[in-house]
Amino acid sequence: MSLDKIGIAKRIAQELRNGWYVNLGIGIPTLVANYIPKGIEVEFQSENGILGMGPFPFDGDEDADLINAGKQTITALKGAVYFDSATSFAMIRGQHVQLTVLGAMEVAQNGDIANWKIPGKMVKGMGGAMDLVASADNIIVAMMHTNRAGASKILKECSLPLTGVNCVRKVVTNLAVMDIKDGKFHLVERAPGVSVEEIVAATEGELVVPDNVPEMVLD
Amino acid sequence: MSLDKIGIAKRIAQELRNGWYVNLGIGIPTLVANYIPKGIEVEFQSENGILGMGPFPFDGDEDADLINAGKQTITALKGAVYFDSATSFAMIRGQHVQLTVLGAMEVAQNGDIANWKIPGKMVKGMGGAMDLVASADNIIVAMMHTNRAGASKILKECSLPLTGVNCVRKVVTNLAVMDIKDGKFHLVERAPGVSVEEIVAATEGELVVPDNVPEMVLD
Amino acid sequence: MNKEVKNVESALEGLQDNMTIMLGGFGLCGIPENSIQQMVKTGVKGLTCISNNAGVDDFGLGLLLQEKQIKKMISSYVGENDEFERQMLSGELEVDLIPQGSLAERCRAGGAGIPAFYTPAGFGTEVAEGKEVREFNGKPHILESALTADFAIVKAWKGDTEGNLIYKATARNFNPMMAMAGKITIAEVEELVPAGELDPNEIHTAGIFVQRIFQGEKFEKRIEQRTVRQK
Amino acid sequence: MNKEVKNVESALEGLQDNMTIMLGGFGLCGIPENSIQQMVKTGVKGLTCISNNAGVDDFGLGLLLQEKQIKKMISSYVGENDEFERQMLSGELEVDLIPQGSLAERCRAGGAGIPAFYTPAGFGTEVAEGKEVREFNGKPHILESALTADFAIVKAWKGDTEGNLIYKATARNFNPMMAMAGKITIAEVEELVPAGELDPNEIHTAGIFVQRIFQGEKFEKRIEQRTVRQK
Repeated sequence: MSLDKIGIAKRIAQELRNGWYVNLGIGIPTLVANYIPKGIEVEFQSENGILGMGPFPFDGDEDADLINAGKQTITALKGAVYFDSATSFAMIRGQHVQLTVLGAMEVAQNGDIANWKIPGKMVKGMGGAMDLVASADNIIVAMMHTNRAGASKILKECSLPLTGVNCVRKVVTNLAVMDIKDGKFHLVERAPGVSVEEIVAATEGELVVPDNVPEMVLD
Repeated sequence: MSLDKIGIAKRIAQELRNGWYVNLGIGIPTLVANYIPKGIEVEFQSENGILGMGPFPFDGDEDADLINAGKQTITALKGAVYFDSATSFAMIRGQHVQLTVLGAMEVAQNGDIANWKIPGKMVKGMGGAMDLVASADNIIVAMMHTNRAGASKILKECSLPLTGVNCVRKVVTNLAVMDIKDGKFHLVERAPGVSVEEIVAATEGELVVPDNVPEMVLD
Repeated sequence: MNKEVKNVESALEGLQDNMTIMLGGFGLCGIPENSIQQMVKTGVKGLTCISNNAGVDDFGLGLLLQEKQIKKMISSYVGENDEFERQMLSGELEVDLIPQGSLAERCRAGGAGIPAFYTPAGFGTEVAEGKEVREFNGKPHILESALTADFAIVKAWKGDTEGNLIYKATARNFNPMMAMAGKITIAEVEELVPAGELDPNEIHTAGIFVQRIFQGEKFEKRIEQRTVRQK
Repeated sequence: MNKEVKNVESALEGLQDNMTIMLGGFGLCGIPENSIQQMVKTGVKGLTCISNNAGVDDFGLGLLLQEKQIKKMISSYVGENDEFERQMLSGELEVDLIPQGSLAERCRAGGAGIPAFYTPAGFGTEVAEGKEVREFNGKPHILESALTADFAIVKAWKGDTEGNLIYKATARNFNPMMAMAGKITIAEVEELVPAGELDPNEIHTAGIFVQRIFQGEKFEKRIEQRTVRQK
């Protein structure tokens, strides 16, 4: 059975390492913060200007001056710090953030990613995504393996306008965990109950399948 | 009679205009702060990180953490602000400072200035001077007209390594006030009791002398 | 140096058609509400607005979009505004979309006298079209240029009569860089205090960058995504 | 994330010959005294030091110069140090003199992932030799590159265990940019407090830039030019 959004978030949370500063994009990536493994301490950076982002405020405690990059009201943890947007992207561009997790419309086998524009249809802007993908050493994409019509979003080449080139290292979808290296996707894990054949069928890009593809272990 | 250092500082102080932010270099320029004309409000920037610099502290009130660019202990006026060196030079390079006053070893008729190095002999470094002269629209140089041997420091071309090119607009010396434009010095005022002939004799660069050269009025 | 002006009308004196205006804020957080409402009132037209976002349909820059006072937007993300998307897709509105970090850095550069700098952001994308590409340490970068504005309008939490500003929490965002990059910078603050009341060590924007300051009459501080948990 | 180390010895662990070290401070104001003294103790040699100044003969970086531990200095002004001038003029010491604003900006660029930027400072002087020149808005600029360091050692007034820093008055100077530009950044502070005790709105350097923090044992805070007026 393929993963839901929470499953994807849980699997990505397993990639967190102690002491990392992490930037989580809008959507599925935001959910990762809810599933930090026991014993792992990380700190979340939100590019609008906070490090040490905490959970949503209790009802009635919302502060219009304290939001995350998704414009949601948030709280600040002990030891948090606020800063301006130039400093925020200095952290990102200067590779002081160890992990970036973001969503995508398409990912290609060379690590290209497209997630900001559908020409003539949806043009919301790239926000901080282009800075994040061009800068981070460690980028994990959280996405659905296929679109609603069933077409693969794990491609040989992106068809949509790119957000960044040769940058994605790992993709976690509702079906699989894949690494990207040497211009190919490499299947690492299957979602519980999902067969290698299903993953291969849903993947347009070149996919290297090892002899043994373990199932993800969640919870 | 030629001016002393205080005289030069007093004359330069007459150039201050209301509302200006001003950066004063080490030496004679520092003295300018003592002779601000009545009714004129200016604010002093020191490039090590303070705006709203006040007078020296009272004996016993010195604070090692509060100094000016000459490493002297200072005080902060009401409304002062501290900032880092990058922000300080953002103010300077971004032309938010309206006037820079600094000393020089040599000035040339095209506005070149040399004030940081005597090859093989004195190499103290340029400090902030190169940023200041390259950025400011309005630069006044405070200096002696000649060196101790009597040789002119107001030159056709600088002989020492340059601090900046085509940047000085006005020079105030112990003998004269001169503007620099069209690649020439233009005599504007004489020090009290100093003749035009004395100034011409002490000036190596091309000097335009108008029919009437008024004496400076100090105090 | 006293920068205080008595109200928003005086603060925006000299605002003219076809000017370039920077406006601080991220989403609706830290936007100069009073000045935007005044801009609507004046009916000024043909503006080029540099702002990370474009407000929502009925608040922030959305108000200027409704009245078609904006000719061109320079932003990084405009997804919360239907009227914006309509005007853009129909070609009524020129739009220059810029990576958020490049936008922030370009404003800072404009204020800091840095005419251009290299960044990796956008390399290989349509953002890089027509821009110089150069490799540093084996990694391709593109050359981005400084941004400045006729007016930069920022919003702070506290300010003093010298123009020194302190922002609150994430309402800081783009305000400090834009304050640096305006030919005339206007600050609207929630609380205006006499010079000397702010700790010089705690000031975020130095008064040298600010030409006019006033206390805003009313701040709605609308929340875009109210998200809470239960006690 | 706890960045606290117990003392200056632990803070400087991994310091090796021939490393590049950034040190905050302007003159003797805001310098990491404890770390400098420890560097002398370790006897580490062949250092490239990036610091606006070079201390005085018997304090600050002057201590490392006396012991000939420094191979190369990258500074803007070194006029208060006779031993420095002697080593430089005799050729024992390599020296790279950089305009102060360019030095500050190059450190910031190093920390901010900006590999290079254009500045007018130094055009037409020996600083510009070998550097690309380009005109922007009719004015010539030179291309300057980012600076980084193996260790950046900074001094702050207060810090918390997360590495967040607050500087005092003009002791801030180069410390914030250098803190950004170190592969490993070490902060020595006058007062180290638990996370949560510093107001997140008043922090000058975010803990993300700092890898190790400790409370200095003793701060002499020597004054270079004691200037006073009489009451």
